[in-house]
Amino acid sequence: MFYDLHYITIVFLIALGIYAVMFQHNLIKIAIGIDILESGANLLLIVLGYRNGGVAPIFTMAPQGKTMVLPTPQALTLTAIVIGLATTALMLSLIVMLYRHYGTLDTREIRRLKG
Amino acid sequence: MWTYITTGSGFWNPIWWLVSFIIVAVFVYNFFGKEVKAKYSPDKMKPFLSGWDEASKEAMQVKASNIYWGFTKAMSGYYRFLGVCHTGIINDYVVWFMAVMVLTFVAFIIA
Amino acid sequence: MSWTEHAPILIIAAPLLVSFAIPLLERIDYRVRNAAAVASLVFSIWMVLIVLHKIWVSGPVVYVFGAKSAFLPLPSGFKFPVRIMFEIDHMSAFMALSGSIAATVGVIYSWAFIREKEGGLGKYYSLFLLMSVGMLGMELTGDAFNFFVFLEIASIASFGLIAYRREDPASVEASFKYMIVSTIGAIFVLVAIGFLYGRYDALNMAYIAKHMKLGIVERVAFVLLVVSLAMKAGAVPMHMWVSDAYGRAPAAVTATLVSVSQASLYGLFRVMFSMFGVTMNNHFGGWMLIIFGLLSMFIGVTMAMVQKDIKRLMAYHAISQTGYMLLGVGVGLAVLDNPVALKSYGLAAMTGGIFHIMNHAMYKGLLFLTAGAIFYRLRTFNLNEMGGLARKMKYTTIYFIIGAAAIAGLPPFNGFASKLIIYESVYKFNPLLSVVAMVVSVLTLASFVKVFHSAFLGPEISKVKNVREVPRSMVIGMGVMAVICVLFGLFPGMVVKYLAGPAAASLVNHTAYISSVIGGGM
Amino acid sequence: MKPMSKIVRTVAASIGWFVFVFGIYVIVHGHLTPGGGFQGGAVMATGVALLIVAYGGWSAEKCVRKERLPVFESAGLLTFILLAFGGAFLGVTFFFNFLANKGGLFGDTLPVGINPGIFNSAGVIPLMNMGVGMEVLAGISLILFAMFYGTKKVREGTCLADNEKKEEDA
Repeated sequence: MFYDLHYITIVFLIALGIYAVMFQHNLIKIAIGIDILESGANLLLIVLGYRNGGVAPIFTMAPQGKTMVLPTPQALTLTAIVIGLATTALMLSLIVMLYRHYGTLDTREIRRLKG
Repeated sequence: MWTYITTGSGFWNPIWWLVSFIIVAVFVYNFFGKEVKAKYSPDKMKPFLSGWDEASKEAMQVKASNIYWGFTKAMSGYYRFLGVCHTGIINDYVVWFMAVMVLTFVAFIIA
Repeated sequence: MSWTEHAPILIIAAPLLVSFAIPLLERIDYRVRNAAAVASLVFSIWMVLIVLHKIWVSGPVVYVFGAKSAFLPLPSGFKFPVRIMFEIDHMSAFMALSGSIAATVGVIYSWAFIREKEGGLGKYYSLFLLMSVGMLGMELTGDAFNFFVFLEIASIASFGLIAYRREDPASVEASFKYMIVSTIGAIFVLVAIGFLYGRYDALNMAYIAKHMKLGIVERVAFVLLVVSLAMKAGAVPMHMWVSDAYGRAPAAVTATLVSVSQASLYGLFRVMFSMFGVTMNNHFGGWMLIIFGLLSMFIGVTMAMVQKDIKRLMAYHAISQTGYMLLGVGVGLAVLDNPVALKSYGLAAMTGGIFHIMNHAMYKGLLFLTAGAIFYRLRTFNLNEMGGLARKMKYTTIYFIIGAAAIAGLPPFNGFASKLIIYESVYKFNPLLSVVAMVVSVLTLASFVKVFHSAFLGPEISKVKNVREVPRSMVIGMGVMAVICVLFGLFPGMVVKYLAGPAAASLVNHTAYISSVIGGGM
Repeated sequence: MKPMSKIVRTVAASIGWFVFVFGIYVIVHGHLTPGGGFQGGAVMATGVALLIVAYGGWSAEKCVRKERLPVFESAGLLTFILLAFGGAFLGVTFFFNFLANKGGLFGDTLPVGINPGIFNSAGVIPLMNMGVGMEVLAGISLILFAMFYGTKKVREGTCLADNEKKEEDA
């Protein structure tokens, strides 16, 4: 019954993130939305590598003949998390600067560039 | 061979073009390029602006916003539509992106 | 093994090393820092040329990271490639050449353009080199996840660079908008790569391409990849970030940013031709590119007509020119399964589109640099406040004329050669498309006549009285691009024969791309 | 940013060192246990965050030599890339693990199967982890300080939009 639960969670997370970026007008909420979106993508990668009953892919803890969880998606997820950290830090810094320049966090007022 | 390209239904060679351009330019300059001497004194060449004096050269220059005024006016409906699309709000950028993605996906499933 | 055999990796490793060393080099002297940055990118160009020669001699080059042998993608006993590798065919090398030239010119131009008193120059050069590394890496890699990583490196570095003038609210705003859209696109790319990984248990693009069977998962991955990369390349209607980001970044950055977007365009073509190729519905893919191309061409140029900010106007033209590339290559893709049509006009259309990529990087870079030169002296982008600059800045004026003539497709400059190929080959596919392309070209000319008239002609306005020519490094930077524009215009046959033509052929040749990694063909 | 209450400061002072030590542990055992350069560096940077939050940014600034952080960052990254270059210099390939299974520095071979692990193994990977750890510590600390200065400017009311409005009014 719960076999597909993780995929449903992923879809939910990604949809939630996209909803926040599409319809929320607060910059901080947009940043949160993007972080949720990233979590969804990371969860997808982790889930793809999971094998039922597998052990953690550590070289010195590998018992002979048992299944291991795939290590590659975990490496990918780590990379994606690092990139996500950089993006989030930069995004929050830009929000601070935008607030200093415009005095607001509302996207509908931060539109000096249009047309 | 370095300059010659075929284009699917023709060819293009810039050196030939350059040579013919120079020939034509020399021809045109020799036959039509003679300076026409002014028959009138410079006083009479001044623009007539309903009796007003000409403003300074700087003020007389047509500004960039006014160039192609007619074009913009004729297509004002189209430009109003584009103005509605280019709101400059970040949420709308994402909405466009997602809309194109959904449309493409639907089209790809049908096709 | 001689060191030139490491040329594929040295293309990105040299700028990466200098980029990391810049905080230390900066403590010696600012000249050392700038010279190192320029030298590393010139070295990159040289390495690209070496690789290009190698590809000419012996086909696609593979470079495997961390293995015992760099040129053995599939050691005995391995069923699929496990290591990250670079896979460089003509198309990759072509893009890398164009990108590294643009980046080098950008750094040379920055020497004088970014004034010392603006501060943070060490970070500026580090990020600039990182952006170049990301762009080159995207173009060289043969690994899907590595592609994503380089995409993010290039993107994050460019966010920082766009917001470099952080006292200007619009710069920060442009950077933020680009960041939101780009990050979402990158996440979708990651999700698509995850889908493909879950399906084929591999990240190598050639391996995925070999085993590609079109199911529902692949369809989703295809749409995610293609739409995200088209957005990063700036196709209408996802182009809004282009005009913001190009319009507000420092000019030297913008000139390179054009090439960075083209790296995404390369990714789009790579996904469509090499990864999916004929297994997908190539009529659909081709027409999708053509529709993106038509929309980009027309909406881009009509939006440019009404702009009064010089860099924003040029940014809309960048969108419009991207349309030509999409159109040319899209026609090639639409007839991919029809050998007769492909031979008669499809390949020519693709050659034109790919030739246009390099031309665009050169003349659009040149135009952005001239806009930067005007900004350097006048401190404004507003065309209404300019006039009579031709009296004061003669080099800039000449370079602008060359760039404008090239982008408008006036003979004998490079833009004309590639546009002519596109018109004449696309005409055989569908005459209407060709007519639209020509109308757009006319509008482009009209729009640049407007810029030329407003900025360079006319009486000397009071603001321009004390303006001088820009410093030497900026003149040199613009000169390099102008010379390339003229040379490519005068010798298009050489470029088509040695660079663009083989690049188009290598895109079409789906099996060669696979067999250079997997071996033995399909 | 004001310093927090005495309780928080005392706890931060006693826990902070454990955070740093744990970060170093995660970095140097990156090749044997889950963890590595980024994770350990992030843990150590959490210590810096703890200092900023508990003692306020100005006191924390005095504890950390901020002008040396970029050098640290650069040195870490250079370690990483030079080790990667090492493989190419020795005539193999870029990123080749030229120290593994050779004896000497980090050169022991790990047996297959469940074992406690040998610290002196895995070649260049521990060295790269240390480089990355250094870089991440310096980088995240710099980010934290930059954000601290940003919040300070916002709170002091130096909102540029207001200034521009004032200039327009005047």
